[in-house]
Amino acid sequence: MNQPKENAGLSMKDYNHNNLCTWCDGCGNYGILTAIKRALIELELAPHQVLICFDVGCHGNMSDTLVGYRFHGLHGRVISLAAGAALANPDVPVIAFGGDGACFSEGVGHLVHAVRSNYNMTFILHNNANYGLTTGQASALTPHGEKMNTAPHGTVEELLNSMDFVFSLNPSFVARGTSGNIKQLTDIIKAGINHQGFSYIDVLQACPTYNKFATHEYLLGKCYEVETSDFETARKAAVDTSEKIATGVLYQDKTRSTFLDQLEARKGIDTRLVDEVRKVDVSALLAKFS
Amino acid sequence: MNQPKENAGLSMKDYNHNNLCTWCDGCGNYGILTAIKRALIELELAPHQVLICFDVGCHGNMSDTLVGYRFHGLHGRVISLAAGAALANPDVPVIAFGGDGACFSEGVGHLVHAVRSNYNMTFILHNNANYGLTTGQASALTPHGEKMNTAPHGTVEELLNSMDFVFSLNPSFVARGTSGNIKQLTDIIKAGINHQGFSYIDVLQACPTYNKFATHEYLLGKCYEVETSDFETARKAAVDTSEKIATGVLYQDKTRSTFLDQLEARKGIDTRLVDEVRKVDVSALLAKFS
Amino acid sequence: MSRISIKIVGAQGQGVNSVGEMCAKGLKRAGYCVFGEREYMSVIMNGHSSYQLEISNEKVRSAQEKSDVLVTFNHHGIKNNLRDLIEGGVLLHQTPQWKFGEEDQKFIDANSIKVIYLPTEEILKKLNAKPVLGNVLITSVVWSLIGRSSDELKEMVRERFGHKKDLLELNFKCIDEGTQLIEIEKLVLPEPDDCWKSQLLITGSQAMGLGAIHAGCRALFGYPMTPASPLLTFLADIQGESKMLVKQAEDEITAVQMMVGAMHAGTRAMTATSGGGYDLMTETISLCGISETPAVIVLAQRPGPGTGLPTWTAQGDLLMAVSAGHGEFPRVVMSVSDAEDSFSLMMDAFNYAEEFQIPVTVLTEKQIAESLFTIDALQVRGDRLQVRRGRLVDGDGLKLLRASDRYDPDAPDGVSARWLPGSDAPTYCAQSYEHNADGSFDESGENATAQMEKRMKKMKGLKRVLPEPELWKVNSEKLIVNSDFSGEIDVLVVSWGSNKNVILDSINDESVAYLHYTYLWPLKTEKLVELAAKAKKTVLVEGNAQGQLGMLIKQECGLEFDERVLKFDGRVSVPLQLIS
Amino acid sequence: MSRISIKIVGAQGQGVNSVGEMCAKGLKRAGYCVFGEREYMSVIMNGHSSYQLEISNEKVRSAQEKSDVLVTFNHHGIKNNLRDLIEGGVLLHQTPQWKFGEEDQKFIDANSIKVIYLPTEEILKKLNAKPVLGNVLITSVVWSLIGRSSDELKEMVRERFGHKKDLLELNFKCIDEGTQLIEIEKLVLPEPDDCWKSQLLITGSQAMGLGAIHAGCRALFGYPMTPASPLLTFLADIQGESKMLVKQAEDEITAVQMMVGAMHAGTRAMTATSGGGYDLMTETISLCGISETPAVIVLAQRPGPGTGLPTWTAQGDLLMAVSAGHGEFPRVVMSVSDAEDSFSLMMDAFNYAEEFQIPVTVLTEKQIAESLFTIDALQVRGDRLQVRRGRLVDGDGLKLLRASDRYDPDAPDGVSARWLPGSDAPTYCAQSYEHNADGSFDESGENATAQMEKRMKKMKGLKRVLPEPELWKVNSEKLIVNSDFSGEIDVLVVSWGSNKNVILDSINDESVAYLHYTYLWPLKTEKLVELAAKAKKTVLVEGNAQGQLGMLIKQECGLEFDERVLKFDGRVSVPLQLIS
Ligand SMILES: Cc1ncc(C[n+]2csc(CCOP(=O)(O)OP(=O)(O)O)c2C)c(N)n1
Ligand SMILES: Cc1ncc(C[n+]2csc(CCOP(=O)(O)OP(=O)(O)O)c2C)c(N)n1
Ligand code: SF4
Ligand code: SF4
Ligand SMILES: [Mg+2]
Ligand SMILES: [Mg+2]
Repeated sequence: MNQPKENAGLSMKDYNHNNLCTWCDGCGNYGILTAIKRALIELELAPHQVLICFDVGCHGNMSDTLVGYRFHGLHGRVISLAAGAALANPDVPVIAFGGDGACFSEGVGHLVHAVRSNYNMTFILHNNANYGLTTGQASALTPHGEKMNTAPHGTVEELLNSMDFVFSLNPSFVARGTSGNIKQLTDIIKAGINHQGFSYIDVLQACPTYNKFATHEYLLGKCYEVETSDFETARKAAVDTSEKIATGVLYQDKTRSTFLDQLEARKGIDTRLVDEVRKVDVSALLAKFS
Repeated sequence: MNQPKENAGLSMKDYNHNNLCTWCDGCGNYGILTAIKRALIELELAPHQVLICFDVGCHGNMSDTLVGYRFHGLHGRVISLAAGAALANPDVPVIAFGGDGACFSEGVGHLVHAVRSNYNMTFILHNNANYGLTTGQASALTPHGEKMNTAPHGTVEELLNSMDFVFSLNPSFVARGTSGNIKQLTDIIKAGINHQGFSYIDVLQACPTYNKFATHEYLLGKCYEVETSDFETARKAAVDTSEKIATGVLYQDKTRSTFLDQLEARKGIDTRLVDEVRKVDVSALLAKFS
Repeated sequence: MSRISIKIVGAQGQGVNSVGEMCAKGLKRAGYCVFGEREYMSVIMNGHSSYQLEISNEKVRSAQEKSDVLVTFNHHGIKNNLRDLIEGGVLLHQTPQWKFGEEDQKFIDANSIKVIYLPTEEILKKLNAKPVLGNVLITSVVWSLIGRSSDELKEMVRERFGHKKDLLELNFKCIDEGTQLIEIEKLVLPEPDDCWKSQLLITGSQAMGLGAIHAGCRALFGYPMTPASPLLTFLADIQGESKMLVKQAEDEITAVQMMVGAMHAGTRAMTATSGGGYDLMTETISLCGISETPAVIVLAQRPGPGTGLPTWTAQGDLLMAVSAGHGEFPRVVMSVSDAEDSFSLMMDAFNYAEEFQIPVTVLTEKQIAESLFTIDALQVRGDRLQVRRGRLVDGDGLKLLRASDRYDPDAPDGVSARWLPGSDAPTYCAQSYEHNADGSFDESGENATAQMEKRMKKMKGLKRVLPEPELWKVNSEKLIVNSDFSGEIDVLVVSWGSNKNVILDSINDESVAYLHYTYLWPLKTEKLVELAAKAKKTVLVEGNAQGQLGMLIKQECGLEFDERVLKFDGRVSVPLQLIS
Repeated sequence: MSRISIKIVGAQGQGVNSVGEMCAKGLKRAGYCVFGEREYMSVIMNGHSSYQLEISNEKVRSAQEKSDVLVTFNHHGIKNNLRDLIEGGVLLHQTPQWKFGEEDQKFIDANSIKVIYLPTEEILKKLNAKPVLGNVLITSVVWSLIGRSSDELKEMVRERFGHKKDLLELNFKCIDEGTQLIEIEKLVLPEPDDCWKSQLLITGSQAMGLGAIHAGCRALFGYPMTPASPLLTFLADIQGESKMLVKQAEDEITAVQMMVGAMHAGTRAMTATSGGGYDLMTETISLCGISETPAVIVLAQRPGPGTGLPTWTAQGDLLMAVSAGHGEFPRVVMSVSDAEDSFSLMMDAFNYAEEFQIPVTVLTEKQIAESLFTIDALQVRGDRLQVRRGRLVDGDGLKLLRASDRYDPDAPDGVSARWLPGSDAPTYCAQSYEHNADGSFDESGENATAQMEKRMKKMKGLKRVLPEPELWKVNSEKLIVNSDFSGEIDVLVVSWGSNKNVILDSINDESVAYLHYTYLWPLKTEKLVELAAKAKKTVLVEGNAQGQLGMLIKQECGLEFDERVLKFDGRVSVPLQLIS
């Protein structure tokens, strides 16, 4: 990564969009936005070399705030959308941003199966433990008992431990960052993009407007950084957040093959699906029908 | 349960339906069918006192083979359908049958959130590790690399460990049985129905037609019975199936409140939602609008 | 009609709604009919938002294009909305040292706009009050501007903060400051009319929520989605009083499935969503078609496709509601138009759902869901509405049942007996596969035909019992619903949903009649054809690009309209000149 | 037309299909046009199933109601299907000591049915062969019954088992046994015609799969659902040769989203499902409407609503395909009718999807997906079909682009430039919210109107370029597609989808003309109106209860049909007498 590439000399302004930013003051999304821009610049990826997919939610409004090929899709579906693009053209790194409502409630199935399928893409969870855009309802990642919009007496569902959940799916890359630590988050995102396989990045995101239980300050106080370790150790560190919250790249398996690499039919093929669109002669396939 | 109730004297014939059974010879569904009938009889529940919900799949065809109030709904949706019914009328025990395709692929989100929500109902998974009805495709519970319909070169997705997954959701009742051990399965189902909360029952089901990797004989050889134990012990026993497969009621938390019991608005109310359908005077609620 | 209009604008979160609602309440209590319209952007903060109040001593149901007073929280409002003022209008702003641009100053001069600067920050500082009190301050300025006494305002504030004495005093001080501040000519409001005092000031969502409770609905399963969310939030907020079960499910499929499960078990339950969520529910709606399970789904429209314009209004989902869901099955699609029928039609929705054992989609729109209406409280309390559950069998009736009664293909109108799980009676299977009379599998062609015919027969029964569209006409100087369809008509306007409000507000003589469709599927067109035949001109008004009701009408009876007024920009007001 | 019909029946899993397919292949190679129709129940085992072969030396596309030969694997077949035989028909059964009931015996006598008992079990025992060889045995009996030489059969068996010598010998023994067994009058087949030998024997699903490959489709994202599954399985099976990416996703929403992601990235991808799965995809289809992403969705119809009759056929999802998905957006709905156009129309589907940047739904039916057609191999190899990608910009064109070209509201026909992620060009946002020209948020009313108009303009462009419906008429004794719409017409039959096959097979003189709709939305009705005006009688034929195409036609042009033949029992054959 120290060799200047053809895109060297990228700076924040290459990624800045002049649309208005509409997040609340103090919103953690600002930090995540900065981190992703920095990560891409440091990876020397120009805006036209990446595809960034967004779910619908406050986080999704990021689609308006940076330059790059973007797809702002539907609520809850960003992972599958991004996976399809990543399979079609592995030469363009695909990054998917989603909210906790989007990816642990509406679309949790996509997450489950993307981890299992190990598509080569990076997924960044804006974990603000609530539905920001629809004004503060509980998600599966909201602590039990919190009083939220539509749950004025407090939620009665159990909190879903996102780390235990993801680790149960045998992931190839798991990381956690916070919106308040931009430097660390930048490094995490870079590692995620560099990882060959599905990179799960859980970002604890401050939402001063609706999340009063895990504030910026609270998170800063509780988080500590760990080194990547083996599966069991990493899982243990990730799951237990009662005292402290482990952050950094928690686990990475560099030996696992991605979905595409495992496909028998695509082995030994250099072209990408996007290069192969042309009229194909099917004569050879007709033999069995005559 | 030893006191004869008004329904005492129930026998298999009360639950037998005279429709034709269409499962393959040797199908594990026969065993599960017997176990559920036995369990209901031993619980002294007459057919009109229960609501049995079915997903779509081979297992779902059970809807035709027994008597009782039944709802045979859509593929992948049985858990939510059943939960709605269970909330509306807690006096009628609700049992939901689903397949591994239905409940770990198409509708995995419903399972995730039903466990978290701890609805008072019993869910029985017909885990034949494939899509039987659609002729043998892989589900999330099919081992990696198996050659299946639509995956002639073997699946490339990771196997989902159903037990690790469910335990990550902090369940209140987890059991595992096999279609080959009807007696044990009967007891498990009874315990599940008696449990107050969401009972997850994972039944390893033989499917001689499409599942050649976990046959009836294989399962009989590998399974052993364990006693209910604490969360961590139970989880460990449940998750690791490399040597042997733990069966029985693996974990039960009798202290956890169900969804309905936790609802502030419904506390201290004796009637059921199904009893409350009448024209309601809203005058008192109008004050704030005048 | 004599009316005035006040528009409050600012960034989201600045207090626009709070000021609007306070003014509205005070005015209604003072004897005015108030209509309040909210516009805002689909972002949490900084988006531009507005709250427009229409005030009259007569019935008012819509907002005019221009306002008499513009209250703005920030300079964006000055720039964006200055031209929303009528000649002689008042601009009340709070931006210190604001300098108007050349064009704006020209406009102000040409239109004799009165500009008032309210030094909110200064005053609050002086009173040592928190920024949130700015809302009361502004409200009091508006209050004095329209010549109302500050006591009325104080009364309202007391109601709200009565128990917090300190806060109350500070509020009063703000009110006094605000009232004394302005030294200009007051606006002349029409004479108040006591008839409005006893009425309710309520949004469409709130009215719909109360209507559901009134109709015996005991559970709401939902998932947040604008503009259905206000209904969800409202019913959640009052669950302590209503004792309703309110569940925010993990997604729309779950919500609709839980609703269906609860309905099947025998309670009344509903779900609510917007277009994208409705798409996800359609498979389950189709399930209800074949299992003959009653279902009520509220579809709150916003502009699509895709995520579209989440906080704006539209009528673009009619054809979807009529045709979505695979296969063919009977259903009702109906639409509310204001807070009044948002309340009363919920009873109808549940009744038709249970009587015909079908899914019923109730359309609403952002414009109805989030607007504030003044409605007759007595209507709400009246006993016109009754719970009807159709062929639901219980008690002694259970003894006579056979399992095969459940889906008896010979049942009159296709509606067979239904009884609930737990009933001491023969059991059946509610079946999503094609089935025979007791719900068992049956793949024979004869059975498939018989069961499909049984189900589709319900459409005929429905057509018989569904009310006709409403004909609104001026009769003896009053605009009323006519049960008599005879008489001359110059212009026949046809529409549905919230358009009713704009259209009725614009009719002022006998030449224009308005035919309002509440029941959109199955569609009754007999009366329409009759009326159209004698009208000199027929005009279709819709909030979509294709003229969807027009398409259904053409399909049903071949009628084509002379003119179509279609608007699909997320805004409500139909240019009235186009109608007449 | 001179044709004979052989029906093979038995329980699922007994080998019905295998015998049917073997016979079909042999007959086609012998110089016959063969049509094969499968009927089976939606259970894995024990369900009754059948495979009916129609054999002729002329083009044959459908199955008759009655058969010349009935081959049955079990006694259910004897009981259920005896009455499917024509007078003088042959019943070949394998049930030892079967005693006919009184009624059945009467029928046999009255209709001079020849009953042949085949002691399969005995013979297999004698040969020491496994039960599966019963299929070859039965096939060889049928073979000799229709007077074909056993060598032909042996040749086919050799092709299949060539490398397994033992098995081959045992197969040959079975064939010899079977051929010698029967001592009855042979059936007289029409003279074979060499023209059929070079043709292909293929199902609609296989043809569609090959059509997709031919069209440059590089990825299939699917989820099993009858009758879309055969397409999925077929493409999965040949992925080693096609090098296509075939992904069985975890559900239909995933499948359609992955397809859209892949299309956006720039490949050609598709998904396939049936009605219930399509419901789940509709939100994403709406997304494609606003993000202007090309999409191809195959909707394989079966009877609904709900789970319905999974293994039977229907045409009940047309209105859904036209109207589902919230909001308003342009789209194409088209339908295949047989294996030939299942192949060729995939190119059209992808071309329209890319040229207009819209979702395209390709309807098929169980009857097409799983039936065996004899089609012209040359058609398949022809170069009539070309890949057209519309305004997809690459190469030097990229240099001229501005981000705001992506959704330029002034683009001709509403189709603006599209370029792919990764291209060295200004970047844009593919946006599900309403957006301005470069995909940024824009909530203004003017923009909403402009963008909606831009998108809906595509419908006009589409109407211009989509082909007219096809007019089939007998001309100089041949039934062909007429490009000339003039000339007399007595009866004008209008339909779509698989009905074409039954209808064409029933037309035998110049009095009846058939207008076949391939493109169903947007709907072109000019030609129809013209033809209907001069026809003495117009007849609509559909496989649904409402007459859905008829509804669309009425909506579009006001035309009503003199007669409607609607069938919705899961079966295909339209009683021919009703048409003429
Ligand atoms: C199908 C569908 N359902 C619901 C919505 C409404 N909706 C938009 S964003 C959102 C929740 C956002 O929560 P989260 O994903 O946590 O994102 P955040 O706003 O917190 O960043 C919801 C429910 C939608 N757009 N589409
Ligand atoms: C929405 C939808 N998608 C797909 C199907 C087709 N389908 C029916 S059963 C089934 C899979 C069944 O697998 P599983 O749930 O494991 O049940 P099993 O047959 O193995 O008992 C599928 C894909 C359907 N009915 N509905
Ligand atoms: S609501 Fe929360 S997540 Fe949304 S913009 Fe405001 S602070 Fe950020
Ligand atoms: S396919 Fe498998 S699950 Fe289905 S009936 Fe046969 S053995 Fe049972
Ligand atoms: Mg969130
Ligand atoms: Mg299964």
